[in-house]
Amino acid sequence: MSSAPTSPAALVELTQLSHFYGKFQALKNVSLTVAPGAIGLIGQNGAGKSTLLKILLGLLNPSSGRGTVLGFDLVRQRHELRGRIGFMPEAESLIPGMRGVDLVALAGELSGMPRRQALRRAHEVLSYLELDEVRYRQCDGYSVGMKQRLKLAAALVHDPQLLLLDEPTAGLDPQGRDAMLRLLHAIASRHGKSLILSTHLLGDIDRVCEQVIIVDRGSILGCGRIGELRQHSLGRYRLRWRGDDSGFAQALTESGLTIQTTPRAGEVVVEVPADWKTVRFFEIAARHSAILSDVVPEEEDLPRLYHRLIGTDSRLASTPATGYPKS
Amino acid sequence: MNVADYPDALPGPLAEFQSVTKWYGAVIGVNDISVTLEAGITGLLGPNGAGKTTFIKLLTGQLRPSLGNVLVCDAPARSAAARRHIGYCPDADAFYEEMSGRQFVRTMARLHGMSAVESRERTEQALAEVGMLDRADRTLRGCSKGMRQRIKLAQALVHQPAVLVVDEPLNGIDPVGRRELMELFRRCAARGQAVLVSSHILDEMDELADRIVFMGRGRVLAVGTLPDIRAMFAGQPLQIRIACRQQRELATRLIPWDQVLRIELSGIDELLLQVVRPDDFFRQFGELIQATSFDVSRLETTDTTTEATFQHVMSAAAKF
Amino acid sequence: MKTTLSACGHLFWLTIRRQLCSRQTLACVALTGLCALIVLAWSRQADPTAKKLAEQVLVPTFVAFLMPIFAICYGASGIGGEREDQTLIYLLIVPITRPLVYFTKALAGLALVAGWTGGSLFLLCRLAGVPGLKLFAMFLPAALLGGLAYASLFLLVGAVFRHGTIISLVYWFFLEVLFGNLPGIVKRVSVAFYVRCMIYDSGGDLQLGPLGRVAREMFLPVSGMAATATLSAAVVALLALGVLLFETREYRDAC
Amino acid sequence: MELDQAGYRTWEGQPRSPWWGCLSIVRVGLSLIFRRWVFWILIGLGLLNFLFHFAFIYLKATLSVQNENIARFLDNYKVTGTGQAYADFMFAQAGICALLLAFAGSTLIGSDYRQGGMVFYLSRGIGKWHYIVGKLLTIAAVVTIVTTLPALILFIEYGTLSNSFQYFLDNPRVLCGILGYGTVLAVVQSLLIFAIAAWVPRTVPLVMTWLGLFALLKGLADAMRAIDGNRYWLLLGFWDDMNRLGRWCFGSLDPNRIPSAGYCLAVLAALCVVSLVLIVRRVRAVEVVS
Repeated sequence: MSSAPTSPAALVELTQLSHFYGKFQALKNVSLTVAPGAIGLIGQNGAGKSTLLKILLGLLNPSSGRGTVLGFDLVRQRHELRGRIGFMPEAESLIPGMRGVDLVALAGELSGMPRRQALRRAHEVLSYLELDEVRYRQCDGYSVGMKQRLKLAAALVHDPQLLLLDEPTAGLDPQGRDAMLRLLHAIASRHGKSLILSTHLLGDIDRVCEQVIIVDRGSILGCGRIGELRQHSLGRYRLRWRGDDSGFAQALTESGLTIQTTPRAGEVVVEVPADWKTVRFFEIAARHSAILSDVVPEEEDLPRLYHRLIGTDSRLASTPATGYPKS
Repeated sequence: MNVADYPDALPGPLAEFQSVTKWYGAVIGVNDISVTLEAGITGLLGPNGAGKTTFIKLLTGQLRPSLGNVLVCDAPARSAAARRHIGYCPDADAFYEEMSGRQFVRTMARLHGMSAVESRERTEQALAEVGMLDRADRTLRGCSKGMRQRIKLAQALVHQPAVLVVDEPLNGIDPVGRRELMELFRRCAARGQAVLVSSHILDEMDELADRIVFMGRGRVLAVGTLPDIRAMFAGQPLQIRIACRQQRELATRLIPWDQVLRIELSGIDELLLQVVRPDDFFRQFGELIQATSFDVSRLETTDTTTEATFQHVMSAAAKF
Repeated sequence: MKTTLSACGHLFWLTIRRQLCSRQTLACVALTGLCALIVLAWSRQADPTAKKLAEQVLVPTFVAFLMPIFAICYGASGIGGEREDQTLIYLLIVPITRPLVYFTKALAGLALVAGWTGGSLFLLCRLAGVPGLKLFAMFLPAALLGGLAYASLFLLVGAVFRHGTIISLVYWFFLEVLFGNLPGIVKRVSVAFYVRCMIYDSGGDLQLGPLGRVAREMFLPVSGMAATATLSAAVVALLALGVLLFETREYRDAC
Repeated sequence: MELDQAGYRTWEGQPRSPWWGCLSIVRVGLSLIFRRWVFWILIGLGLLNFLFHFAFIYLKATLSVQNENIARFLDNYKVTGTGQAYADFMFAQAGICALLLAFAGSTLIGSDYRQGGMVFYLSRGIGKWHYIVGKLLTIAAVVTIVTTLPALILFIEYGTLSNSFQYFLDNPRVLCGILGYGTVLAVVQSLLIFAIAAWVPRTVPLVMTWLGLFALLKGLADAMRAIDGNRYWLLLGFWDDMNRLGRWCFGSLDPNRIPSAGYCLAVLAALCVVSLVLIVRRVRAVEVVS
């Protein structure tokens, strides 16, 4: 019964899945099919992301509905499934007092590796994640970045086919974050692992994932390749220039373009008609002795896509206007 | 309350580091830093271990400087008087868990010495400010991370401090919440408060901060607005990405230019350039396009972001 | 000045309220309840006398067990608990000077310990009937002073060491229970010794003392006055030391 | 040649049964305890007691060759080699062990609930039963190491030094007693400390509950018995129940004395069942929340 289908076409397949915490419905009849690859999972706080992750991991029984991950049934084959999944939780899930390498080896053993193999793999994974120097230190003394990588190491040690990552870059500094994302990208693209990456930083998903699942209030708002969900070519350009400050912007308006100013000086976003040629920007600039340094067509980036699907204005309209009364 | 409660009425900088050095035993935390904080948003950047945490702890009076002085509104940072003017939103996700958000903020108000009536009023104001008025009655134990962050912020705002210090405020907050909080910081800055934000997420800093303090290896490496700091690296080669349908023709035109250090063909119709003296280059490039009417669909300087500046600062600092 | 006072006052009540609403209180209630059951059962026996009550119940369960437990509960968690929960930071950023923070928290802790010790002693004595009420006045000063001395010691330990509660417990087992019962003068470093001296001194006419001939001969007590003075001095000195250390200490882990 | 020897490599082995994971949990738990100095104070105390006995047995064996009186003198110090002596030794060790567990409980189990260790364990390829069994085995191993193992070593030492193997043949009941008492201690204490630590994970309340359970309940049992001399009240003292059951295993419990071994067994078994229910409920609750 434990044999998995040889090549599951879908990584995750959920049908009519719901989950209740008491009366609160965290997931509402979710049906979902996701192909293998790097998948981003985004949504507001409390949208049901962690519940979904926990169900995919087999930690939580769905209240109704069924699903398979990697071809294994979520409920009946949860142990086999969990041995093939690596989970990197958001919370600090370390055992204080243990050395880094022992902890990773323990994670491997708990996933069914023999002790010596686990220890060997632990060293290998730790050096892959550039933790060689600290692997014999106690894990409670690690810095935030090291702890994050240690958690990833513990999730990777048994060479899982699918990695579930909950906020892997939270609390990392820019270099650490960059390194983490490069790593995840390499794991996904070069080693053919699937990953599901839940994060609030849309930039992370942009760099690592090619698919995205957007969750809101327990329902799936969008699911698919980022490129397909995205609306291309909004007919807008972002311009940056050096030199003359206002004249150029004014000249743009005079050529019949609509301008949205941005918070930065020397930068505007203009809306252009369909048959617009970029050469004309340079012509106008030359006339006003402005030097164009950036002419960037605006695509729907992930934040915009997200805000469109969630239904909030991308420029924020929802801040309550109540502040301190100024009297 | 009146506007005079707000710090723009105060003369001079709101907080000041006067050649401060701090060491723990033999380990040095920060080394001889002198910085002033003024009204507006100041971003505090630096890699882990750069001394940011020590900086913040010195400012909030949890540590005593080994050398030098830290002044907040002209009082030493460790004095009770200084703490009246400082609001601190710590990094650690810890609360009096059994309280509700409202109780917690009110408790902090009371601990700041307010009367019961006053603390109730200010609590409501602070909760409104962070957008938690209607959700503040749940116990903190059951709150999501985002709600907890907001309560933590409300706690820092409740006594209307002149200096607001927020450590990693946007961790665990969803994109919509991020925008709301950034808007909140801007409002504070507009009121004349000095807001010190430490964050790892550089693109947010880019949008948010008026001024940036770069730290590295226990020292302040650079202070100023992003364009200022960027200008310090004007001599650095710039990365430029050009998308043009006539990729090869454009490349052959560009090769002889002496501003162009390197050209790389990437993708179907993309060029990656490394240029020096960017002003010259862009002027010449503009003329070239007008003359040849190549169809350039994108011209983008890829390293003017904070992230790239950060890399520059860090590599520059490593050279000494 | 006024605002500082009101802030301190709130901190005092906050500490008391939070300590009282913690799990430790539940445990204290449970243990006190168990002791009360013991006393109840004891008082039903054929021939209950005050001497027997003191020797069989009050000294072994109350003085040796319950009183230090109260002190550890509310003493070590005064500053130590806040450090463990990482909430100490909130007390360090409000405009109350550090010595005052420690002092206020210590006062609250001491008040709690005194309340629990006095209250539970009264309850136990009340339940024991006539012999108990005779013993109450005899035990009260010793129990209160002992509880306060323990509490101020554990407050200090909690403020200084990272694992303050564990160290307090280890101290209790080894110094108090082990050394405190060794024959000879080693036990003069333990609080329990002075507490017992005070009890034996005030209970003179009951001929209280250690059980067993050897223990009695090797007990080498000090006078009740000396014991009272030592304990009071210890409370004051430990509090002062705590204030001093808290003022100068820099918490790197907790903040 | 490619660089596939460097960087990330795959692992293609068959995962073993999750029950192997229990052994890993045991090994890691033991290493956690034996690495901290606080525990070594207590372990050292137990070790001292053991070495004391060890040396006495050795002295007795060597000196009694010269002088019969010395052997009789040493027998005053309970190194008689009878079941009674081992039971006393194990009783003392069990007391130290209980103290050790009071502190170790929050390291071994409590911290899993407070610092996210549960998520670490449960998100691997093991289920909650593997986790529970692993942790229980860990505590049982600690108990065995502190009580049963030293007693066994003393038993073997005594037998080996007594010049003939007749000692082993004469005293099969002692061996059975050591193992039996050890098992009782291991089973009851592991279940009990797990249940308490799971619900009261912090050190101080944990120690209070644990000590209160043994010390105060015994006091209550004595006080209740003093009312009307009904000896069944003594069953309330769990610590003594374990002791009585242990002595029964050694064959030195007076069968006519109330309470008998059967009653003790029943009480302890009930206690274990209650603990187990508490443990399972708690672990399930964490699964849902974390």
